Amino acid sequence: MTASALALALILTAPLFGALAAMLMGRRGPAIALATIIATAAGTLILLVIIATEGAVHLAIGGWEAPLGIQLRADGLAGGFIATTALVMGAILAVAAKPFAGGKTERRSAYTFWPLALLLWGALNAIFLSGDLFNLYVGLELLTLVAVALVGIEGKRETLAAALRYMMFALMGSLLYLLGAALLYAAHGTLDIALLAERVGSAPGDIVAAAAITGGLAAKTALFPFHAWLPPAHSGAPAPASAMLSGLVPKASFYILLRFWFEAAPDLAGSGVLMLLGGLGAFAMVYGSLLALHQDRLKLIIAYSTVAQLGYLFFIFPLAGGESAAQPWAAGAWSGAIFHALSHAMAKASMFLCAGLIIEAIGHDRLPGMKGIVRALPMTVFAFALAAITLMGLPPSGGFTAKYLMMTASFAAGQPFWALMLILAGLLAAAYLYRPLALAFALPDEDAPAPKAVSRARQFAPLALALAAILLGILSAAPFAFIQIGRPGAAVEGLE
Amino acid sequence: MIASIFDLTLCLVILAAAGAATLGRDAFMAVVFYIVYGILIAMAWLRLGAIDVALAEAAIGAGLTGVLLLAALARVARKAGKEPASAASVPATTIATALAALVITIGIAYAFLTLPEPQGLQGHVAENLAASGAENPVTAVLLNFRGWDTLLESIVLLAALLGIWTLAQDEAWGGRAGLRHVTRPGSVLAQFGRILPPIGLLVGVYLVWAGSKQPGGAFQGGTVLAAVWIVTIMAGLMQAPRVADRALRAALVIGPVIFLALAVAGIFAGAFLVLPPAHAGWLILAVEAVLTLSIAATLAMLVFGPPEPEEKR
Amino acid sequence: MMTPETAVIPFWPQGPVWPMLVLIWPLLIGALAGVPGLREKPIRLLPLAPLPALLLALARPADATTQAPDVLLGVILTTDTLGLTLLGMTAAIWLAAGLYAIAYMKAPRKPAVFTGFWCLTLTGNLGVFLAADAVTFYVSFAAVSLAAYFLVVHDGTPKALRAARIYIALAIFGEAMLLIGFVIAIAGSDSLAIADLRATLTAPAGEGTLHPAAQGLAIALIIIGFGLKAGLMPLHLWLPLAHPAAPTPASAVLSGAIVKAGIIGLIRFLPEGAVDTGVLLMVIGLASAYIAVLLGLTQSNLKAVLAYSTVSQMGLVIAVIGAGIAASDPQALLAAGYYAMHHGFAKAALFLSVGLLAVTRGGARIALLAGIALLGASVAGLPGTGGALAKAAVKPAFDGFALMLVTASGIGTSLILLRYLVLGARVETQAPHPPALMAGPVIAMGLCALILPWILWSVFDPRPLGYLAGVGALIDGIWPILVALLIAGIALSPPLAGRIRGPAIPEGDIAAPLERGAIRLIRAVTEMEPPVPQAHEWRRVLRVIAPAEALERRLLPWRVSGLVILALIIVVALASA
Amino acid sequence: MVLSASLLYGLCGAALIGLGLYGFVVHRRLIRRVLAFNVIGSGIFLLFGAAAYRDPVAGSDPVPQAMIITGIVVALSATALALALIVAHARLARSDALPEDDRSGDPDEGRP
Repeated sequence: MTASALALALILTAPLFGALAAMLMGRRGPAIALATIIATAAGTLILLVIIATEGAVHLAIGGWEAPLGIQLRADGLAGGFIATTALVMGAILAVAAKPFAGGKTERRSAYTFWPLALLLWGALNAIFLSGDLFNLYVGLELLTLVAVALVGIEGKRETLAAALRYMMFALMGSLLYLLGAALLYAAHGTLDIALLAERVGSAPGDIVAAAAITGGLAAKTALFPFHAWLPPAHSGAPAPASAMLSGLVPKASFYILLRFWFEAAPDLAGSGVLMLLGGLGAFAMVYGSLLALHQDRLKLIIAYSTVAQLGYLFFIFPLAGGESAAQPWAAGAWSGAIFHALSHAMAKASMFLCAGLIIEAIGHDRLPGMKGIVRALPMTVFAFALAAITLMGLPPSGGFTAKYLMMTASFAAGQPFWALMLILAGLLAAAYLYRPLALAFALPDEDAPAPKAVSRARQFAPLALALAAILLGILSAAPFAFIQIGRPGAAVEGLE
Repeated sequence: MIASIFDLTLCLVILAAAGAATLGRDAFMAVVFYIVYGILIAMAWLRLGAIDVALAEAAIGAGLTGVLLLAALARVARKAGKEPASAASVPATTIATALAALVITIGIAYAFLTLPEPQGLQGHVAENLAASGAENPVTAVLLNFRGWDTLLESIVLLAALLGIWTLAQDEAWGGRAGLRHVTRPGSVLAQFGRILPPIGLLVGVYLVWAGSKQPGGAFQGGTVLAAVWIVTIMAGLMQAPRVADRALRAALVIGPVIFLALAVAGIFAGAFLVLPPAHAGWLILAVEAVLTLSIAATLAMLVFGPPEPEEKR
Repeated sequence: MMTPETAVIPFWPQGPVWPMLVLIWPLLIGALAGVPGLREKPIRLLPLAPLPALLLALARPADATTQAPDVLLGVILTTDTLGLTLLGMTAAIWLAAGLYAIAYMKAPRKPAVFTGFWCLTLTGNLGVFLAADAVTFYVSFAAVSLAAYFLVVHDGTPKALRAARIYIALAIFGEAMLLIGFVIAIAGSDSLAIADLRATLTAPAGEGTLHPAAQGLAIALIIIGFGLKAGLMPLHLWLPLAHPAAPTPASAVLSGAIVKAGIIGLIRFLPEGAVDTGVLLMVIGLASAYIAVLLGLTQSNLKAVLAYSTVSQMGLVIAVIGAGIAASDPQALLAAGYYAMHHGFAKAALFLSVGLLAVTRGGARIALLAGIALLGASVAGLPGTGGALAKAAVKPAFDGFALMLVTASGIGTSLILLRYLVLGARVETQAPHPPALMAGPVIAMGLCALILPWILWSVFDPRPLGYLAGVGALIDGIWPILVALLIAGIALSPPLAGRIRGPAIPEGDIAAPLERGAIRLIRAVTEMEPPVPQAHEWRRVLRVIAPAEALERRLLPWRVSGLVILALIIVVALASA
Repeated sequence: MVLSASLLYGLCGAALIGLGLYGFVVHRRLIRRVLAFNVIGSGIFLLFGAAAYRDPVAGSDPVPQAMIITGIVVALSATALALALIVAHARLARSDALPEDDRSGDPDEGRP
């Protein structure tokens, strides 16, 4: 037994065990979640240390090497996502412990929330560690079904419609992804990413496979114009679920997209595809921001912000590829996008948790009602402001490091357009987040009902997440070096 | 193998059934055509030499999916009221969609026609079959070489069940799954329900036991067992279990739990999910046995749906 | 970009630790403001925050580099003469203002918030003088720029809210411009060191260097970003709005210390030898020096008058920087820093005196007014004062007409500070006894302005001090002040007194018309009726978003979305082929 | 050119995918979409299986078969959840279509 095998086993199985236990013991959800957090965090810490000291970890499941078996691979990228997920899930579950508490008799939502949340975590970890396209498909399906269920957990007509709408995109996305994977296996006899890297491009049909995979994953990542499902779904779910859905779930399909283009098929990327993806990202950014400006409900603002923020994840494609081949700054684009994905996960989850606490206090999330909420929830508003700093990309947050890396790559690659879009994104984020913040700090109306009290301990969780997003920027050198471990060559040499 | 007239005919019939199922006007008839289509597809699998897939497709793809679709159709018809009004003209999006689907079909066909020389994993599987603990290569892949997929898949089923349960109305929580089925004693279904269970049980158990050597396995066997349970309940011989029932929940999770435990235990034998060749045979049989139980329970619960409050008369 | 060596203790800096502590300490103090128990009287913590910085400046260590490779993208701090001098000035002003605040802000609205952001602003303000890498500089600059919003908005009055809104909009705009400028330079030099960035911006075109257009763009963006903070016209409009709106100690740090962040930015980042840039800065700077005085003379708010004086003085400093850049003269850049130091102390004292005027009468009042007059004369360059030295130090950078303009600017300086004196004399006393904590900082800042330039002369100017006693120097120092007194005498003489009325220019001059213009433009675009109910203004303004909303509704039906997915696959496949 | 069985079934799979995609996108009634989803799925599986059956000497490749069985179970899970959602939504909305799709019903339903 090696330490790395133990760490991987803990990370992969602890959330799943937790979910099964929660399914069995209806009213023990919070306690089981706590145990899961401890076990998974332990595994994550061990894994991080191993990756940092010994480099990327490879493990053949069951001892069967590729192409026969499924390979697990934990490089810096995987480690970064797993650690961020653990942090975000820990905070979310801590906040969820009260609204989904066990109670004397079992309640429906309190019963199903815990296994679903833990399954979501397990699915994410399975995806982040997998090196096999078909295994990724199964993980993605698990994630999707759980996410759809969480969207519908409130059981209202609107949330069920949102869940169904999400389900349509998700079903279409998985089918297309599966189609691509089937074509790749038919052509190359393997779905192992490392082996595919040597073979993809030799078959003419690979383009069809790549197109299907890209289209399917883009639909799941809610890239514009496939985002229509996202705002109603993310804003309709209970806050802890929204935090997972917005902060973590879209990152999984984006992560697969990264693995696919940068590791399995770097030679397949034509400049047209890269520009198309980047262009849709830029459009998503402007469009999501404008619509965020127009919303009157806090959760909708945050959800449209996700549409915008997911948009500039896709800048990685034009910046990492294109004309200036073998440019050292492609790694800047790659690292920048990952920094953005990680800091956005923390900040967005924090924001949704804040929104949840505000709803607990005032009963709704309409903006006018938030006036002066800082008096009742100082820590929450502070956390929201810190998260906003990250989303705006202001220094010294992780969002700033991301923006800085991507901007530098953009100028070095001679494509200043993307840098200008990033600046615009920051300005627009400042505009749409200014309104809730200004209201939160304003004097409350005389006749406004007094907000309900929310315990400080629960306000601490979103604050911790927001602080983590800031710390990611302040101490960015170490995470920067970490995610470079086992970095694919295409991240440096550029796609194409 | 060169295509025979039978293959050609089968393909045409499959396409016709699929066309009727996707394009037909009446929803109920569409579902019926879909079930027919599923059985035809199972025949296609037999022609392609994939008996395990044929069994799975017949049992799960055609059978269970068909039952789910019919049940949903019935429940929706009761709730949704009237059919939506019809539109007179064909909108531009419909034509555009048809065109896009056609282009994609051509693209896929192109990809298929230009596939390079086949390089399957038959050789790898055959080489390692002895160490896998299963004689049926498909079972070896499912439970050993790619056991992690199968483990996740058994959890996907549970996730779907949780998702369905979470759609229950709050006041109905803890009650019996699905609608009350009132069957007159002495009716055909009731008679059928008396005869089927012993036979079904035998078939199911056989499928699992045979799975390690011949086609069959936990999923196919589990489906048959689930079908037995469903019919028994529909016949009014048994009541659907309560969702809060401890035994039910234990049955649901036992398979994945044991499989997960085995996966973790594997790290003591070298890596995650390692089955030592010396013990792989009985380990696989044991995992299949508990998985079958869980799968049968899960599939049956999927068909019953969430607990519903008593209907007002 | 990354330094591979890692210290034994994670994050422990390499090199002298003290400069790092200078920046961490105020953050810790700021965090303390949130601790229950201290939260009740957190203002008392303010004077503690700048102490390590002051000690560092007083110790004047040798030029050394501190590195913290694990923080940000590798923090590098240096302690050079210019940086240390301005660091010392800044720390002293914040210390004085902090002490003053204890007495002045008896019942602040949100003491913990004020204290926290005071400390954050201070950290940024100190950081810009120590940073040797672009990221640290940018982070510091953003901290001082954005956190100061909370100092401006603190009073919560409608006036403060408006000033703060304009301030934050401009600050974020400036940050964005600066970031683009920095990133262009970083991409071009493949380095984060400020020295390398400077070199890149003037490197001759060739392999591996920036395109001249990119160089020009980066320089322009950097000037906009820093000029905005330093009050370069026409980007000055936030100063006359924010300074009066903020509580008095905050006004003092805004005008005395924070605007210097822009000055150090210009000095640190603009490359020497960029002749066009230098000449442009010189022209704009000198023009600012005069126009600001004219605008300032029309003001009747004490702090607004001082704010325009700051704009005018910063114009002069920017002109010096421009001259130094055009002539590749490092001495001129040093002199600009020296001048800025004197101005910082003098202006801090003058701003703090605003609060003091309301609590003095009798002899103390007369002494205070005399002190203000002396400080004003110092800023104008009266021989014997510290200001005369500052003027003398910057003059060698100019010649010909420009030199004459610089000398004659003393007239304007004197006039605007006389305006302050006259307005100050009219302030009514509310309480007769000035607290020592308010008087002390004013006196200390005033003395620093008058005396420190003497002590530091030899550090900044190679010429012997005796030069200042020359007849020419004395005459140049005195005549502008005499002319100003003459003009003032005429204007205040009985026949004219009260009859001369300049046009009534609102605080922030072009801010108001710009604001109106912007609102009108938005209204024109959105076809709104002019009288808009306040509550719905936001939504109406956002009518421009209507097309996006319409698109959103079009995309929602699955028939459209699903079709778009199919189309995307086809497009991706075709684009790859 | 001799039409091999694998080629025939592969093309049949491609056609099923196209048919299913069309049905999945144009139907307004959610149950019909779920049905079309299953047609696409089985089309993909057929394509996958046919490709694995190309090698006449080595026989059928068991790995895709295992993957297809997994895929069938996954598709069943998705179908079950989708149908349950549709039923729950119909209970509250009195319609088996989404609100944005419900304006004129399905043109393929009940057209004269």
